[in-house]
Amino acid sequence: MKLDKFWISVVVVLVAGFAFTKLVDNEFYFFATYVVLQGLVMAVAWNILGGFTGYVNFGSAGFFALGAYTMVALNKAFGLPLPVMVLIAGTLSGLLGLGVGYISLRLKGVYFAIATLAIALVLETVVNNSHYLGGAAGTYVIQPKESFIFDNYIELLFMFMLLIAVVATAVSRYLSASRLGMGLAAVRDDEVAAECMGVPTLKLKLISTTTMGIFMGLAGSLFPFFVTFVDPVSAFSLLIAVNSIAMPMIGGTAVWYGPVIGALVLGVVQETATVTISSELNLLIVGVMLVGFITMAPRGIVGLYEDYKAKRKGQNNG
Amino acid sequence: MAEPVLKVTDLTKRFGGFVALDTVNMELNDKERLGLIGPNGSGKTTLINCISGALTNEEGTVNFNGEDITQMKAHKRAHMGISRSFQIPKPFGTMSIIENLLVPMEYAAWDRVDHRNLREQAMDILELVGFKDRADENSASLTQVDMRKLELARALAAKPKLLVSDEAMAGLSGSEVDEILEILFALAERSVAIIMIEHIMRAVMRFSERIIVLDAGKKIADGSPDEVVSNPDVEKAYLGE
Amino acid sequence: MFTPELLLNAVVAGLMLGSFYAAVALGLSITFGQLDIVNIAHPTFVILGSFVAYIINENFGLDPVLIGVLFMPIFYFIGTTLYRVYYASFERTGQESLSGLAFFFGLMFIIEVVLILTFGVDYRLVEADYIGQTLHLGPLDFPYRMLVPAIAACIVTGAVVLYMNKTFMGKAILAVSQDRLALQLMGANPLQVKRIALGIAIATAALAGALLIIIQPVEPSVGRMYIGRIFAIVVLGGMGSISGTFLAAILIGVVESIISTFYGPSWAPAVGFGILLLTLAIRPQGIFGRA
Amino acid sequence: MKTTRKISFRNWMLTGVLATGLAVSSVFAPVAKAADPLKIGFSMALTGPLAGAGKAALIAMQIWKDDVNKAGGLLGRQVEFVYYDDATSPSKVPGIYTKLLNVDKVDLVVSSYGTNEISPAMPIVMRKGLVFMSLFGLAVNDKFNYDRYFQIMPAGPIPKDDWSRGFFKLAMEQSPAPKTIALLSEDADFALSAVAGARRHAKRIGLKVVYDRTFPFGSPDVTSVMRAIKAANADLVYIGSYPGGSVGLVKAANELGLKAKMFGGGMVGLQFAGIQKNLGPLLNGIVNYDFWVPEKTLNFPGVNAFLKKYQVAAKGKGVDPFGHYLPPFAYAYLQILGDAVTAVGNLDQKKIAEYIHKTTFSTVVGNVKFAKNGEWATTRTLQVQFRDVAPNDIGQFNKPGKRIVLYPDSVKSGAIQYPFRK
Repeated sequence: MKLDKFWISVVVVLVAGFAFTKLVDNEFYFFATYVVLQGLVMAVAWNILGGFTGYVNFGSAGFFALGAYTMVALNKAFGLPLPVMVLIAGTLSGLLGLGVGYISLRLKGVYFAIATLAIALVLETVVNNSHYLGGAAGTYVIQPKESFIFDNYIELLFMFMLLIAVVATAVSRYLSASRLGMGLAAVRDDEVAAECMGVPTLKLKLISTTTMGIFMGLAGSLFPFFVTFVDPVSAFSLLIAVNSIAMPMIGGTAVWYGPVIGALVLGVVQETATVTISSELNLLIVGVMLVGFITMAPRGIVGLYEDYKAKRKGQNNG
Repeated sequence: MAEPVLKVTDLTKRFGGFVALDTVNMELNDKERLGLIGPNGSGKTTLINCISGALTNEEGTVNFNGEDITQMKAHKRAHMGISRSFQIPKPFGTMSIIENLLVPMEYAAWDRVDHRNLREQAMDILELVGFKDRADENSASLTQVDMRKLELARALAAKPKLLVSDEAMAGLSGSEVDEILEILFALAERSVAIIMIEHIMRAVMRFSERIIVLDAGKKIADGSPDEVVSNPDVEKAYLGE
Repeated sequence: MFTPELLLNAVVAGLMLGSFYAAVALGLSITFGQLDIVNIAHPTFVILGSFVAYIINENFGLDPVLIGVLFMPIFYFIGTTLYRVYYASFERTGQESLSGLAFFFGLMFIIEVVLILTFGVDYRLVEADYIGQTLHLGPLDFPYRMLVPAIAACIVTGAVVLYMNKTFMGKAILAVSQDRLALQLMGANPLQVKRIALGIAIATAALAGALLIIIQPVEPSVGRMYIGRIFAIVVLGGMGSISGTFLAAILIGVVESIISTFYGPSWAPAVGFGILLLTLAIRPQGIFGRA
Repeated sequence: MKTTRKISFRNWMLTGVLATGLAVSSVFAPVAKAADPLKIGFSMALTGPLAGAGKAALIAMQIWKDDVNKAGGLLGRQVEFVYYDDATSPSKVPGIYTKLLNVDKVDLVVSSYGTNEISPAMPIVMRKGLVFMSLFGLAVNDKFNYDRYFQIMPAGPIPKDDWSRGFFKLAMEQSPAPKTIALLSEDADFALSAVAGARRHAKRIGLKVVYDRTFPFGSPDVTSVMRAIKAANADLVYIGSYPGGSVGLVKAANELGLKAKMFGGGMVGLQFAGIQKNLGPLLNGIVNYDFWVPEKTLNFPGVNAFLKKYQVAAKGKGVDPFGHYLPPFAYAYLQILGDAVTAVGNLDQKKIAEYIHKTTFSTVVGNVKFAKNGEWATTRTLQVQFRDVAPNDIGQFNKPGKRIVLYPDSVKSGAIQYPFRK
């Protein structure tokens, strides 16, 4: 029963997204929604590790950029079809995730967080020094002329990102609602106890980091075609790292729909701010919302809603 | 005579230059209630860490159910039926009490439980420790004694053949000690071999069929409670010379 | 292009740079290493210190180092206040690891953006007579721009080491990280101890910021470049050992300096992080840490 | 772990939130109304690393707008700006230009400031076939070859090479001619391109490159770099750097007593009054690029009037107080667009582009004629040498005599001092 409703929503979202591309030809909406969806994928991916197992990834931008720069390299070297390159980019990021998972064997807590940050910075230095990838100066990526069944390329990118977002959400939901999710939650709460209760902690962490890596790489893979100009500063942007932490924190990290809600709320607010107020205030908004939520509503919007519901239930009963 | 459920042979564990356990040998029979005592730092916790797999030993072997598990990871040992509680309770703090029990049922006891009615089975165990009406309470906000009970309940939910109880009574009041002891006796009746580490001698003496004494990483006594109490080495270890 | 003179100068420059890094990492060593508070916003407080030095220097012409010292009490107060918020929101409820991290992340952004909205993103500089002068000793050059911050950094590091080892409160701060039982036996209130420790940590940022703006021009987001570097230093230094932090800072400074002199500076940051990753993989307790 | 009922409810809630998200974005739906004012749209770096320049450019652009509107507007319509802050982040640019064109329905677009913020707008602008006036993009059109792209920075038809042409011409006129050169570049786009050009010149002339390195953007430790350069003992030292690095390098060069004959080249930052004041006499002798300085030879019609307005408007805005470097060009790129629109008489983009291609414009930055690729037909990248700079006096830089124009000859205001330090 519950499965049905979720999958119905998935189909509804995808059909609505497709209809959107056919009915609306104002490209701006696709740009804005694309950015929100990209944030959503990053947030959901981050949460698969951070929210479910409690390992904080500070280096989200590194995974994102790995996806993006894999695309740059593949496009330049072979010019393969878009879906093939996207899959390769996701795979490579997934492998990086797998490696990061092995790091978690030795490094817990803050050490792990710093190691991920360090990995991102090392990757950035490598890109900065790689002439093939454009180095620090950046490189151009020309969008292909044909855009499949869509009117223009941004609609194609939008639909592709929507698909990735839906898949990421479905995977995240599957992970959290299944036996795996219970194991991941046990790892988050107490890794030693989890292991002694028969939870194969390393295996679960590897699944978690790899899944995270794949989706972050997928989110980044379309980026070069979206901006058409990639440089390390924007691909490794700190805002990407902050957003992928802030969105789950604002939405609620404990459940799969927390980061989805957080990403939609923060993403829409940010996109609105970009075109109405100023972008620097944008950062301030993230900062203030992040600090506000974690000090006053540590379980995020989801937690606020549950508290509210519990309170109302209490009133009704009392 | 039946094969012992647990057999530790010449187990030595070093941390750097420090020898925490020195050629320890021990056996445990099916359904036996064993007390493990010794002064602070004598190696009790290290020994059960080596048995449960939280630590691995480079020298000596650990056999469980006739199988060599020396190199086996902790979660595999849990699958085979070794379960433990922790001295400092480690509940899964974001989960409710009953969810804490479902974790070992879904993992350690995966091959042994009937998956059709996990909740009912968990409720059975909760009833045993007196949590029947509190199944959906959050586990992080329990009192000390309730945490200890949850530790034992969770260890039991793994459907173990061997249960290790690590100082489940430390810091509890007299009546609370009795409550925990009741639970442990009830567990023993469910055909589980139990190793109990405890400082509270009254509890150990009452509970154990046999007692092993460790001192400075060495086994210094192994016998019935009365034998152990009258052993001069034990007296020396506890009281000093 | 290798000459012994160049190597010698590179090492000397690295020593000075490293001493300065120590001043920046000092506060983090206390918060992160000893209090388990992951203050990722520490470099941003350093930048705040730089801007304070800039404003006062611009308007009253005071020496930047003096300004840094004068503002330490105010930063100390900021630090103790910060701890109250931190404790009330996270430590009390046991949420410190994940939420605390995110809290400082957000704080970093808020401070940075407020600085940008107030001062813009232009590079700011301070003026002092010694900036631009150099002390020549034989073949060695000591630009005062580096030498003055290095000496100040050594003094503040030494002062903190003395404080930690010689005073009651200092010993209590060490005990917070190492031995809670000892802390209780000493009869110290852990909350007060931690509050004071965070105060001291943020106070060092006031001085470090002043030193930074002597060395290089500063704009609000410069702090980000220090996040990785100082975390690397603190981890290398063995988490919370002040003298270890100092040695690690010197090591990073010298390595960066030699690499950038002989091999080209564009790889210098990766070398620092490479060392960090290696350390984390092989010896997580740090090169200079306790086993 | 959650009950069935809860999850299913939340699924619907999720769908609702998604739908709301989409609905919220439709709030920006265009409100149809008579397009009375003529709207010019652009994104600008008002925050982020380039905000100092971006904000200064915006002030200059607004001065142009006021001037034009006072004179009756363009095509009889009042000019109105629609602009958004791109935060110096290339990834924001495509969204902004799409919104400008599809939601705000602007009549004309111009670019943001800087190569990285200009490039991402190109595909969108090209798809609509719009004339694109560009503000300080370095060789952006090399990749796109768009015939309606016009770039106001006076780099020249081969931007990357023309950039340093003057520096090398000056060097080779000296006797004895220099033989060796050290190249150093901060690791980011403009600096790398500038040094790449210098490298080609060095090769062409036959100078021996004795040092050729990059250093990370924003690196605090440039002393070690300068020490290595000094040890390389080159006759010429050509540097591509950004403000932070430039300041550090100039200081380090003085501290270590750099002995080169010519020092400078492509150092960004030395054009700004705040940095000039801070460095003071340390600047003396440095030969560096610039675009406009208050020398008599560059006194083009309208430029002084413009700067007067700018200097009033800039007070308290946290931007360069004199506005020599970028603002006149930010004024001029709109001036050219305005002149072309007026001459064509309508907004036909094709005709406007054709007109700009064939016309020599008289602007506040002098006469501007574009080459086929949209760059200036001839380079007017100045090489200026700092002279007689006194300490602690910001006002001196608003007067002639402190930055002597050495190149190009058409606007030359003095002779080189060689070697740069006695």
